[in-house]
Amino acid sequence: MIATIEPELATVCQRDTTLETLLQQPEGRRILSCIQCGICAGTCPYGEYMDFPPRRIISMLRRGLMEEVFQSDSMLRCVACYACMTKCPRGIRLSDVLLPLVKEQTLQRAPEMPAELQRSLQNTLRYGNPMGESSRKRANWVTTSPVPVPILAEIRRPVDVLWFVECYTSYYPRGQDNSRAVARLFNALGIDFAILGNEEKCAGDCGQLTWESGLFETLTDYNMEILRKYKFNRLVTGDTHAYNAFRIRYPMYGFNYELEHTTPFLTRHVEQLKPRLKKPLNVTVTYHDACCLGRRAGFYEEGRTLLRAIPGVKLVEMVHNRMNSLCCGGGGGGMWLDTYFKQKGMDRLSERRIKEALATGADVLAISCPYEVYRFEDALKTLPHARPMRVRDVVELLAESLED
Amino acid sequence: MRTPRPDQVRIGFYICHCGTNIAGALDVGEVVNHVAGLPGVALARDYKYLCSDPGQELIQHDIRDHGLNRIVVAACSPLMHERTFRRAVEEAGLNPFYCHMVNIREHDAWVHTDRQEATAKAKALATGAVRRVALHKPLETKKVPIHGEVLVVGGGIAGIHAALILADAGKRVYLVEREPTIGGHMARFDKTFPTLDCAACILTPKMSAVGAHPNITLWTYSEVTQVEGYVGNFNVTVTRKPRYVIEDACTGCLQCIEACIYHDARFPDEFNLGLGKRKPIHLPFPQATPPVVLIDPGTCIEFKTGKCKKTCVEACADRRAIDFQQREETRQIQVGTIIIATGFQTFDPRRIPYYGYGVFPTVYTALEVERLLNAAGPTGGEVILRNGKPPQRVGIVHCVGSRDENTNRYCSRVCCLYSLKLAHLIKEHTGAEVYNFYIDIRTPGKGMEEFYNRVAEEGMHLVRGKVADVYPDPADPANGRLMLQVEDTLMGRILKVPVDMLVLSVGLEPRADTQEVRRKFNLCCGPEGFFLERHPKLAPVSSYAEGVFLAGCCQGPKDIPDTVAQAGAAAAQALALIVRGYTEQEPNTAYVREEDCSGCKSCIPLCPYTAISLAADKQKAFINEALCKGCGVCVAACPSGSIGQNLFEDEQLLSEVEGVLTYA
Amino acid sequence: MNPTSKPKVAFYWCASCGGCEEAVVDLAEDILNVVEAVEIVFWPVAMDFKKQDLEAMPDRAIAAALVNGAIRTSEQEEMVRLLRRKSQCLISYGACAQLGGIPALANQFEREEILRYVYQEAPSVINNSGTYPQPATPHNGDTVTLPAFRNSVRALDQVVEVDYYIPGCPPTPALTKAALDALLAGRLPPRGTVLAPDVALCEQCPRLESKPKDLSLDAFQRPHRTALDPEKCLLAQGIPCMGPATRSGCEALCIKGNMACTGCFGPTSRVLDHGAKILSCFASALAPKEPQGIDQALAGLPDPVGTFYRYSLARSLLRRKRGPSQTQHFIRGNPP
Amino acid sequence: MREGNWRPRIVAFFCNWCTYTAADLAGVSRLKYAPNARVIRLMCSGRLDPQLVLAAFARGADGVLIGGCHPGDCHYLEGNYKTLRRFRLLRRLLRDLGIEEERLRLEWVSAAEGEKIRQVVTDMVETLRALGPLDLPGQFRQWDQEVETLKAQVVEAERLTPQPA
Repeated sequence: MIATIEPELATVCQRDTTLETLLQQPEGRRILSCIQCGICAGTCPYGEYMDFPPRRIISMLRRGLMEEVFQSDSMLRCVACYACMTKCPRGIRLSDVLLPLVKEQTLQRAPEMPAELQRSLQNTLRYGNPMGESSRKRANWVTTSPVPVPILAEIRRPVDVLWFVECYTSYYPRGQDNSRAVARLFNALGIDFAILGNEEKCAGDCGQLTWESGLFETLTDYNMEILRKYKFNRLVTGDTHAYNAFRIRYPMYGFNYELEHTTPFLTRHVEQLKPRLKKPLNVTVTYHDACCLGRRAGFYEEGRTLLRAIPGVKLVEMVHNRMNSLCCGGGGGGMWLDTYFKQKGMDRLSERRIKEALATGADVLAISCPYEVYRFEDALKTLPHARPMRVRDVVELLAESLED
Repeated sequence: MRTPRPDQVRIGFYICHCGTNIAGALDVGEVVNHVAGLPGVALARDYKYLCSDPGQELIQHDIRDHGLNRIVVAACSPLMHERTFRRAVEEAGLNPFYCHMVNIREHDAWVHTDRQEATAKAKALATGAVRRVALHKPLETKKVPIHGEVLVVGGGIAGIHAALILADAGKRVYLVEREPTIGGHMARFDKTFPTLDCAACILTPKMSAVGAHPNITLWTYSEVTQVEGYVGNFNVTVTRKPRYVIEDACTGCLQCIEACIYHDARFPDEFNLGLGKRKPIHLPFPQATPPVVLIDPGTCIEFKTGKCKKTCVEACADRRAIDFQQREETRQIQVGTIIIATGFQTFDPRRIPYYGYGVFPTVYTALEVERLLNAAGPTGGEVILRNGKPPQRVGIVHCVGSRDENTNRYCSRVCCLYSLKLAHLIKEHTGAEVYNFYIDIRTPGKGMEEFYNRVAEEGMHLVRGKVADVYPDPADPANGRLMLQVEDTLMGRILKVPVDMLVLSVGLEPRADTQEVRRKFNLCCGPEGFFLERHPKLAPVSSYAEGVFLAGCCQGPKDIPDTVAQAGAAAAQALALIVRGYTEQEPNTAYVREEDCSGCKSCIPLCPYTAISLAADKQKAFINEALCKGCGVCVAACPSGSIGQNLFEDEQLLSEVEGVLTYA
Repeated sequence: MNPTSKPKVAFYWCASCGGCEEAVVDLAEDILNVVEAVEIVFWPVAMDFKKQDLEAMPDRAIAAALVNGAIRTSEQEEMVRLLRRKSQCLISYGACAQLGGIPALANQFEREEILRYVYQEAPSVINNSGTYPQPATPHNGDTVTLPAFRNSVRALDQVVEVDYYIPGCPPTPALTKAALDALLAGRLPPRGTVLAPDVALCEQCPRLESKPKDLSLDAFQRPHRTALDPEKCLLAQGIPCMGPATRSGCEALCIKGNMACTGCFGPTSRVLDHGAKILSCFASALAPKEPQGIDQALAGLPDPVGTFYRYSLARSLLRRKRGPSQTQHFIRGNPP
Repeated sequence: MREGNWRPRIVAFFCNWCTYTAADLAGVSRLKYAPNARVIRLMCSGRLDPQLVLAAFARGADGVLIGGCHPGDCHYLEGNYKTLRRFRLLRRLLRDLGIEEERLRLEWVSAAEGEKIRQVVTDMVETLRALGPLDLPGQFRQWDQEVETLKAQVVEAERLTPQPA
């Protein structure tokens, strides 16, 4: 079963499409037009570790040999980076449609699921976050915010912006840095905003991609019900995966709010922000394009625009940037598969990326997806490097430069 | 025009880099230095692109500024740019035939790998040219008037289109077609890719237009048997085979067919490739043009026994169109230009025995399937196998007789697309599962890739791999089901695919009589056997015979849009010649030096054009310049050295020989 | 001899049969006119002159020297060089001097082969001691020398510069007289001219009319095996007649004798290689189109070199047969 | 000729319509072959006067290659047959004059046979390499040496002898 697709592509595939019915769908017809060029396998960061990269999956699908594909754990190596889908000359929506369906079947048949992933999915089901933290502590970070962060359940009035904070930015200390920065920026811009607080649960993007359809349905139903309780003009989130979920799948469940990610949102307000960015940072920064924000949603320049607005920031580029950016390896459940990847002898994508970042000679690696802080900071710990490098979300850098 | 004495010869030598084509393969500067030191050379230069406007202007300025009176250009083949440089030289006030070209690209730079050797060869060739050009004489180009009529050979879509364009331009066109009707292969097709419009719907209006056009003389069931003459003045003999029906008297009412003593059609029908039946008197197909029936003497009782009741004659009544006494006739025409549109033949798949064509009744050629699909075909458009059943699973094998060293090396270009088209049509007609087995899918051309996409999305099975074995399905041998064995090369798996019908996508081949036609019209054939164009890019519809143009698949496999485009181009080229009214001929004619001639008559029988005669009063040989084609046979044979040939004088050739040998 | 005011003339004879000398004599009464008009200062075949007489003359003292015969020996070379030096005008007289002539057919053989044959192998020779002519032989304490026998037979102009050529084997009296008259009258064409019409023989041939305009030959015939029609063009009868390629001026004497032209007048001025030209003409006129038929038709020409270069081998483009390299030894032979 | 490194020299007479065009095609197809042939373009192989063949040998060619249209394909109807007949006789003549028959080669090459140009030229170069140099100019010099020696002696003697008055 599959969720949804971008509104403009809603006809491509049905919510209840399965692999059996896929080829009768419009998207299935695209799959039939596959010319087996192999660009998907070639561009896949883990393509060389896959028995069945997308090209072969399509080939097996067309010959009715999918059972062999399900028997392989090949699909677990997909980090949902959207590279194959973005480059496919036939426009086949691999990461949106086909691959999740294959993942679902693969996991259903897997004799055992990697423990780390299983735990995260269980946690998400039980606590609404993959860390297994108490849902009652979700809004605890608010007390550490230098500016007030209103909670909808408390203020009981409509707001302009509903800020969907998401798990990592609620619970993890470095994620909370991100949240505090966003709060400061919203405050500085005079945005009328509020959060869901403890009522919020994981949006479920990665769950959907690693395919636990029941889990995803549960989360969607829950979040949609909460959202319906309140009045707001738009939903803004700093989590690219939540953004992805709301953008691509939630519309099928009735989500029709205006949606924005903090990076483009702040970019919209950059002129208003600029006079407030007084503190020069005097650093060289390189920017990592997050898969869900860049390749999947096309926001390449927004993060860079914000960085350029900060005094004393010099922007340099990595070899792979924008559409060609390298994935940090955290998508599609990759966040909880590091041990598994290591067991399989696969190199860590975050380390591959950090090498490129270090090669630029930058002081700061700027990111715009909360997953990346952990992945890249960990990679910096394991990779020897002469110059120190910090990993900072764009919003953190903006807040740092903000006059008090 | 200046005609300097030999001692005043001032040669300008120019060597072209041709970008890196020449300069990359040999040392241009070294050649310049060498030639600069040769006697008579006043100036030697190299230039990046001599054929460019600045390159030509450079030569023109040098002619004026340095008083050059001979030009040698070392560049590409003279067949490519000789005219360019002659014209440039002429514009600078010099006789164009004081210019000579040295071929150091096609004959040197492009074919040798050793830079030093290539440079040495260029020096040698340049030396030959410098020696030769010193002895050149001023000459004038000969203008020959052109007849305004055009002969179009072949009445397929190419010939039809070319004929209509020329006729619409007000020119008299003779369209000669071997079959009893025009239409060619296209008339047999059901639908055309990529638009899937019905072939008959777009073809038959053009066929009728040909039949009705006042400027077109249409001779079907006829063949060109002899061609004499040359551009502007071809004398053509056309032989008209007897159809035993008087063309002008037949109204196409078809009552004779109805009345034929054979109650049922029982003879294999050529137009339907033997899949249907016809009577001895028949019309190839309903829209045949001209709509004139014909009698097949091989099956007609009257011809076999002389004792038929001739019910057909009765039915024809006072129209009296049937004439059992009709004989072959010949027609003589004079035309100025000729368009060859003789088309192709499909590959005979019997040559690849492992596909079982002619062995298993469920194996068909693509052309046969076209007829099965066609509503006017033998099955009324139902895809029904010879066993009377519709197929549920169909395999289409691409590249049968193409891209194969054992048959034809070349790609037939249209098979991918017509295979996809047939796959679509078969599925549409029967709902069968259709498998396409391909080597590569090649779909160039406007709308073609989109068509491929469309058919792929319809759920055609596309298997990359060439069917290697065809045998009766062991599980179901009784129903004629065949097993296809093939490697799916993208998966690295051997597949065994059972099918009820196997369609062979046969390639396009030169017609069996291509060599005969080539000789008749003085054409050349390429290595694959199709007629050779003068230049693949710059003269794609010109043949090697002046005034003869090529259209359609006789020049190489192509689809209908390209065929029509090429036919249009051939018509335009023919028209350009006619409208100009004359052709210019190389002034390379031979001439007799009367005072030297002994009147020995040795030369007279050697001339293939009877250009040489004996002037009765003087007892000296005389060459009619208008008839001379410049082959030089008589020059070489004249025992007393009394015949000269412009541009190829003995002393010029001898100097060239000496020149090319002075440097090794 | 007292010097006179009459122009001095010399005759000399190299490798030739003597026919040319005969031709001079054949001038009959006209010879008297010549003798009247000139002073003959050197004519070894007819009068007693010595080489020293010639050497004693001042350079260019002789108005005209007529040399016949090809050049085969060092002595002939030496003599013609001397004549060249002493003469204002050196005239090549006859086919041998002009083209190498019949003697030049020896150029098909190596010198060694010739000597071996002549001194050893010829059926009529008995030479048990294996004696060969030697350039220098000790004799009674002295040395006796012989002229060196050259490797090649040469035309006169391959050794010294020639001013005019009188062609023929031998030249006709008419041509000879006309040449001498012109010489005496000082009416000479440009140097290097052949003093005969520059048109092929067919023009003078009495049988030209009978030559068909569509000649096509199925075969060549050997003349001695054919009954020849005395009226019809010989080529049309399949006889290899060199007439079409050969300079006229002979009055078609051979043809009148029902004999094909063998080419003694040499080619016209426009032709570089007599043999190649007639070869081209003959081959072009054949009827067959495939190699086998062509070879069959050409079987009637068993000796192309002897036929096409009967007189002109020395002057041909290839000059002689290219033989094995052991000839080196003889080429280095000492001059006398 | 580069010193100590003899390379066969071929003069190639190609007809304009078939063989010359084939050589162009070989170029366009970037086929690689031996660089020894120097092509002289004729309108028809039938223009080839045997004198030119002999002249080529006499001026230093090691081989002569004649290229014409296939039998029946002559642009001028039958020019190539005339070439064939002359060729058959010329080969015999050359043989009799001590020149190996293989040094004169006739090939029918149609405009489409670029590959054949490559084969023929390369093969002919190999044949000529096996035969070794013909070098007629050198041969002529060698033959004339006997005359030249005497000439030099005569000139020397004349220089020493005072001219008679």
